[in-house]
Amino acid sequence: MVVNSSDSDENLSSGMAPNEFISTDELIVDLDGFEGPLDLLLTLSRTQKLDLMQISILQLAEQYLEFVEKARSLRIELAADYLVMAAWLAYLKSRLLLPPDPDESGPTGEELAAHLAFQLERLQAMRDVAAKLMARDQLGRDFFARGFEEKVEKIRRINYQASLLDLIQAYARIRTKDEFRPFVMDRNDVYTLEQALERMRGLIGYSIGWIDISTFLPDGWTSSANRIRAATASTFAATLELAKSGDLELRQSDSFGPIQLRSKGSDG
Amino acid sequence: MIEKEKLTETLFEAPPIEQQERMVEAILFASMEPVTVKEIIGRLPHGSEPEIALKNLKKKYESRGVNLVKVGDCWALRTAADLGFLMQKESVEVRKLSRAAVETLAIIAYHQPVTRAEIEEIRGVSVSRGTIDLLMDLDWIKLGRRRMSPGRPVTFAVTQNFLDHFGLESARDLPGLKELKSAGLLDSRPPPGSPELSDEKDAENDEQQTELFNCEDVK
Amino acid sequence: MIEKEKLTETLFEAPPIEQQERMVEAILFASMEPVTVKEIIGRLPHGSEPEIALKNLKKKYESRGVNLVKVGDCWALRTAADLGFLMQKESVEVRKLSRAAVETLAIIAYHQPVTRAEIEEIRGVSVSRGTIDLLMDLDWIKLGRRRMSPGRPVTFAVTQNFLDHFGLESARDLPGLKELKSAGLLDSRPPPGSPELSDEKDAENDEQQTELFNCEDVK
Repeated sequence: MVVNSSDSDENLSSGMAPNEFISTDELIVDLDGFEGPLDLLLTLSRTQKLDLMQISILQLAEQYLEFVEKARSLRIELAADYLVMAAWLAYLKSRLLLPPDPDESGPTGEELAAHLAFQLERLQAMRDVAAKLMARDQLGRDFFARGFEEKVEKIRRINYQASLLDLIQAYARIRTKDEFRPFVMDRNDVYTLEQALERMRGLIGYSIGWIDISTFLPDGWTSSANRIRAATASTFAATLELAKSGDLELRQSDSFGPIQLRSKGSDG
Repeated sequence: MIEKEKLTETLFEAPPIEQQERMVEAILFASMEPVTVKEIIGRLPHGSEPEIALKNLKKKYESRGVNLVKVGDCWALRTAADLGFLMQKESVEVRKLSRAAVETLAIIAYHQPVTRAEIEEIRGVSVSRGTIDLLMDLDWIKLGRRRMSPGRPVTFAVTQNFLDHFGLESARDLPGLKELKSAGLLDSRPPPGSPELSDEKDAENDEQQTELFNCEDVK
Repeated sequence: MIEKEKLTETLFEAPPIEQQERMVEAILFASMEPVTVKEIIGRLPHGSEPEIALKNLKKKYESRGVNLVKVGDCWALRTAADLGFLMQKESVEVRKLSRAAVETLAIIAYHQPVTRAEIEEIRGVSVSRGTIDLLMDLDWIKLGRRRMSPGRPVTFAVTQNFLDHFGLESARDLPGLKELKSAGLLDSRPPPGSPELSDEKDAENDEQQTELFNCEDVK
């Protein structure tokens, strides 16, 4: 892999037999056929009729530079990357020919040459396997898939879900919905002001002198405390109403004492 | 050309029958449509006898997952009819049962055997055909015996599959209203003085419930 | 329903292996595309072992006109390659690929996952957008994961369809892969004088190659 300098020297000293090269003219005619400078280098390297691992990079550089020179003389415009490669190869050539400068750092000429050799070998390897790949039996050319697809039927199944709780709650909901009714106050124990007024108006005409308010409570409203309270409150409110309208008079001897009333129309 | 073909015919023997079988097999497999015997002959090397190859192949594929079938004048490889179910790709979508369906199901479960008219009376709305069909499809309800009343209406009852699905041993395991209440599943407070609904219902449905699910039986 | 499925799972044993073979055969026959083992499992009755069925089937089809081949994670039935001459009718005119496309494809296959810059370095020319597009259109290459290097460049890798087209069981079976690897020609060797970047890339590349096709793993 490593292209050592002695190899290069040897190749250089032996000179380049012109008949070993593909003619530069030939290459220039085919210029459009090259996929870049690396491809051209690979083609040039083949003229050395050597294993890629043993090619002389120096010789290759010379060949390439000669090619570029020829193209220039023919006023063929080379793409920039060909010229970049030419410059790099000229540099490489000088590094390979001149004794190494101890002050200069960076890769040696041999290292650079080795890398170029590696690149060429790798590109060649890729081309070889690409050819092998394309030579394989191919689907639709050498072997075949099933001619027609048997339709795979798509079935959408719906999985209905309900839990026991859902079921029970649904039943409970149905069985209890009749039990709901709009909200109303239960009025069993309510003696309204209207009721009291009506009763008082009917009774007051017959009263003579001062009478305790409790005697005006309606029948049947003295059985429970709730009913007494409701009836008393409404009856009292009714007497206030009647006193206001001048139908009767009220009196109370002292705080929390009995409330007495009499008709305004009666004397006494 | 004719000369050459004749030569081929006479110089080269037809491939051995096993090889012909392979060829016919490959042709049938790759063809987009069923293939006529004539076409097979046209594609096989001269002197081949596709009829024999087809017969042999048919026999070989007889017990396989793929069969060689004759379609009119043509031959084709087809998946075995009994494996058609493999050609279906199921996608399952989970969906909640509709309120109408759950309620109908609940009434059937609690009151079975129950007629459609009774379900409607209890729900207060009519029961759609679709709801009954769906519950039938799900194999959760089935037809019970006809009611011995005018019109002899059909009744509905729940199935074993229903019991399996809801993890019940029998419809009697369904909790009664009283239990629902004590479990806090009923949050309605009946007005004072109104009789317990369950009692009333119990009496009304006595006959049926004794048979199918007596709430009082529930431990 | 769920309950029922569970029951099926536990109550019924997987079908006998011969029956499983028939089923796998039918599934593979019906499909033009390679089928993943996962999909086969999904379509077989619970508890089936398609791996065994596939192994048996592969053997049975070995000498037939149709072969069972493995393509990546998938399996497919394909006509035997030696019978291709019978199939002129089915053969599709494959577009002749340009040299650039063929080389790019090969580089991607052998170096995957590989960045565009790496492809360009190997070929010594820039890769045209059209070449990548064409290979993508053919569904032979796909985008791989991004490289963990500055710029996080995308990588390319070959597809299942590539393997299917070239009759490869896996990318490890690429012709000459082992030789290339042992010759060091699949190493990403940066040009001398750019050490920092290279180290990082090398380490990462190593890992990827081991993962994607470790030749040593192939039995």
